[in-house]
Amino acid sequence: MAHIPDGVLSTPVLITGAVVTTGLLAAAIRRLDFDRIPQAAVLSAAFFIASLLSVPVGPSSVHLILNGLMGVILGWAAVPAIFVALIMQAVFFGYGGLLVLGVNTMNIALPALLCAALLGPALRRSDGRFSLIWGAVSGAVGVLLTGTLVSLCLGLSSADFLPAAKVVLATYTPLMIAEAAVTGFTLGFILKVAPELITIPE
Amino acid sequence: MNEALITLQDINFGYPNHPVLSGVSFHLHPGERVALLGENGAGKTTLLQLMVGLHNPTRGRIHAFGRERRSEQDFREVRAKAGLLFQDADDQLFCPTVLEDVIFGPRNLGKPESEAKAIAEQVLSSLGLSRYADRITHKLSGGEKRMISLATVLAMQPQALLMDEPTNGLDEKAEQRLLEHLESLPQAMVFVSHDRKLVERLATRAVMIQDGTLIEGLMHSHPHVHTHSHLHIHAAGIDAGHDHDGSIPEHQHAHGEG
Amino acid sequence: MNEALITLQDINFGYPNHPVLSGVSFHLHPGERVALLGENGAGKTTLLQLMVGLHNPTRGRIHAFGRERRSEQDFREVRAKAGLLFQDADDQLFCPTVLEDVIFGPRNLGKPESEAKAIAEQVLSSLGLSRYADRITHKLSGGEKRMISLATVLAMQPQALLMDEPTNGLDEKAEQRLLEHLESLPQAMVFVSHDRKLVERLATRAVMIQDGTLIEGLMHSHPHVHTHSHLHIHAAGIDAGHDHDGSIPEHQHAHGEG
Amino acid sequence: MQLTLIEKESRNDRLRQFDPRLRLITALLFAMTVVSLHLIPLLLLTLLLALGMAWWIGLSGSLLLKRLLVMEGFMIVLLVMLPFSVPGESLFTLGPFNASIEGVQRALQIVLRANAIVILLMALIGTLEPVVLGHALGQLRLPDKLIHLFLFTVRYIGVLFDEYRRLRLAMRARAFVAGSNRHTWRTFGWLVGMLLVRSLERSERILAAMKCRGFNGRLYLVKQNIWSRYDTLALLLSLSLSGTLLLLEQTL
Ligand SMILES: Nc1ncnc2c1ncn2[C@@H]1O[C@H](COP(=O)(O)OP(=O)(O)OP(=O)(O)O)[C@@H](O)[C@H]1O
Ligand SMILES: Nc1ncnc2c1ncn2[C@@H]1O[C@H](COP(=O)(O)OP(=O)(O)OP(=O)(O)O)[C@@H](O)[C@H]1O
Ligand SMILES: [Mg+2]
Ligand SMILES: [Mg+2]
Repeated sequence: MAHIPDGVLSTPVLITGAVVTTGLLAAAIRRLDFDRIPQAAVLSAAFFIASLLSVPVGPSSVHLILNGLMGVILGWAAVPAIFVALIMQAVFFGYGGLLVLGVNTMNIALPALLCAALLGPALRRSDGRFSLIWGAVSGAVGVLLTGTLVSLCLGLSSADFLPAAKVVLATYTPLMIAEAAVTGFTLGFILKVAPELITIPE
Repeated sequence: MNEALITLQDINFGYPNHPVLSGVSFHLHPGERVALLGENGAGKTTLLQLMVGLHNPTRGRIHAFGRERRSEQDFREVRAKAGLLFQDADDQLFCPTVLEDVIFGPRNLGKPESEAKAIAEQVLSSLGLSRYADRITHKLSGGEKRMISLATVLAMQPQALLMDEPTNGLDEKAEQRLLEHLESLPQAMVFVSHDRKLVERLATRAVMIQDGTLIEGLMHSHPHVHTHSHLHIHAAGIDAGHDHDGSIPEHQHAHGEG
Repeated sequence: MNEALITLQDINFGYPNHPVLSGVSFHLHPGERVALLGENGAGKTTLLQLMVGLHNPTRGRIHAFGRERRSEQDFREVRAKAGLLFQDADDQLFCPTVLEDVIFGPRNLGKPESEAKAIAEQVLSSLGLSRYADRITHKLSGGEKRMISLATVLAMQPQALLMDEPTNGLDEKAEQRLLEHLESLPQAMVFVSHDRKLVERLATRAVMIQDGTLIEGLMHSHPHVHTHSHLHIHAAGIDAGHDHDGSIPEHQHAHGEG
Repeated sequence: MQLTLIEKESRNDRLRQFDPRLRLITALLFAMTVVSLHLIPLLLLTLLLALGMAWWIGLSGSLLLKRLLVMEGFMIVLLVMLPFSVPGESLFTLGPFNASIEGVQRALQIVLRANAIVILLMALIGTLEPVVLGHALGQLRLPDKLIHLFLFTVRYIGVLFDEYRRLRLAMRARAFVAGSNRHTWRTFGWLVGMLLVRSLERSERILAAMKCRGFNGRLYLVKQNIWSRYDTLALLLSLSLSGTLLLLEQTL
């Protein structure tokens, strides 16, 4: 549900999304050393694969976004990684669309950056149980923010979308649960097995 | 002869646009140790995976542990009774620590945490691996990973073991240790190997995949005399275990030892 | 003897909390083909990587292609002259298409596009791989990837080749083809292998890592007469290629054939 | 893993002669045209155009349907809510809620637009080899680093997907069944963690391999697509088509 299709949003929202994403991409690419491209790309491929995982929650099942986790691990490099993944998901899987690429990237990448900035430092210092908790928090926050942004984009496009926007936000609940749980365990795993992965200097 | 544990009847299978097996029939009886031979890409791994329902045959029937198995649901039970050791130990171990990995199987079989842990500890100690319990699986050496994979499979208390190149990538010492353990196990086994030495030592029967069909092999043993020259590589100053006086030494050894 | 291409003097190296090599000295002379042996995790890959400066030794000196090498800058030149073939071809082929991958090296050495392309095409054709030029690298088979990796290394026109398990994961046909090419190459080589057959065929000298130190191996060839029994495994009804009359057959074959 | 939507043996060469850049530009032009249209008959026409293109290229119908169903989840929410949230002439009432004709129209417009654009996108771009798409994006002057990132990602999706598939197989072989419980989430968390850890190690080896070949900050792409007269012609054709559609929207 994080991928808004084409033809839904209003032009001002589309343009805002495109501008924000272009700005984020430009800033991120300036920070991305050529030396770190293989790392960013391989991790981006890993996240792409992970999003194919269908996680059961209650009676339904969801596909993970993992933007909180991407932010914590990749930092700024999460922005182009998300952009690249969204291009591929749009053209090969039909998730999202072409003109909304900017909006969709913004909706997923902004929360990733926020998680990186707010939760990254605490996570790096934590261990044991706390890494699990901080991981879960970053998973939940990433999804919650994305859901909020998606609803906002809908609501800002047209007042008529407001009820639908609320329903969309509500559908994020199972995703938030799955994302929090999986991200928590993933970060617990990484901190135990290869802590250097999330302590990469920017 | 007692009833077969696993029976394949006239199985066909292929990947999209790539036929692999056709008309394959096979039986595994209790106490047997069957070597599964065949060239690279012949379909050995595929055949083992078919036995536990990881692929759906396009034709034929699979009978395992007392009844015919068709659905994913049926095969869940088979997977508990026939432990599959993967070709690459890296594919099999994904839990942070060794103990957690060994517990994974029993947990999936519905055992409560404490009981699963007891089983895991018992299996590890029976393989002499107790000291590894808290090690991080990802950081183990190739040989250690193999042994732990074996433990993860044994922890499910299977009646049969399906092993895909169990000694693949192991150095000689590690291979030796693994072999000793395998020889001491009571379970029926099917194992894939390119290593003749292993086959000679472990197998009671051999089958071979050739051009997509399974053919029964004949195994028999008879003495040979060879005259051949070979290279010795050993560290200078370390005893090679035989003389190099230029005369022709004579010694007894297993074929293919190399 | 002519001057060594690569000389390691009393090298120590370890990963954080994990010492790997200590007091390792090594020379590679032009025309030599050195087999580098050792158990899993002994440090063979690490040693090759040290030679081209991918790790910094904690002690010791490295002399390569005429002068001592210390800094990253120094080693850039070494990497052009000593081509390293990685253990996993997937790590080495990172460009979208085969031609782009082969061109990558020469372009980085400052060759203009057209010249680089000419070199790449020439190397591909010398390995009989011309038809692969426009193929997408990740769609190649394991054996094809290996051959293309070799091409990417040869395109840099190195004076020495460092190869990490070059035949790893290849089937026999692919292995045979690779071996033929390697035998025809004039470069000095160091290669890691667990495969005795490969060592016997290719190596002029062997060294072995044991407990973190490098020991010189002795290689020599002498005739043996063996009397041993071995198992034949062949399909029922298919001629085994020899009699089974119980008498003792005598035949000549290479050791380790198995 | 195969990303491109066309199976090898059914690959249809009908678009091969055109520059992939043309396909990108056409898709973009089509999307921009479609979002500017509001008349239901015209939108239906664009949907038919997109379906026609998909059929002509040889996209499999069942695959297309599978992909579209994913999007319809989002669509259904809008489709169900819009008739009630848009004020206007009443069509029917459901308890206290009043469904308007205008609302149904809005919903219909959105559904038609979204489907038309996605279908054409998959038909024109989704049938490209990802590597070819990367090259084309590079020629369209997207930043170098972004293109490299794209191409590298494409390169390693296949490798990592194989790793992922083998791990999943191994989990199934040990009687793992996914359910809505802690054990499953923990297992999936570890699976993702394992994929990431291995990926990181692989990326270190790749960087080492790049250094060994003298890496100094860039890749060299060789394949250059050539823009031909036919591409110009086709572009003019799509321009006039979109012009006609927009004109019709104004006049009807
Ligand atoms: N997932 C898959 N999709 C498509 N083809 C596959 C897949 N897995 C295996 N194959 C192909 O099927 C054939 C049989 O593969 P399999 O792995 O069973 O062979 P094998 O006998 O185990 O070989 P090896 O000795 O190399 O392990 C091979 O040609 C292989 O390329
Ligand atoms: N990047 C690394 N960080 C920490 N330890 C490492 C790293 N790379 C290798 N090691 C460890 O260093 C030791 C030597 O590794 P190396 O890869 O050189 O062995 P090898 O002789 O090539 O083994 P193999 O035959 O399995 O390829 C191993 O114990 C390995 O676990
Ligand atoms: Mg196999
Ligand atoms: Mg190695």
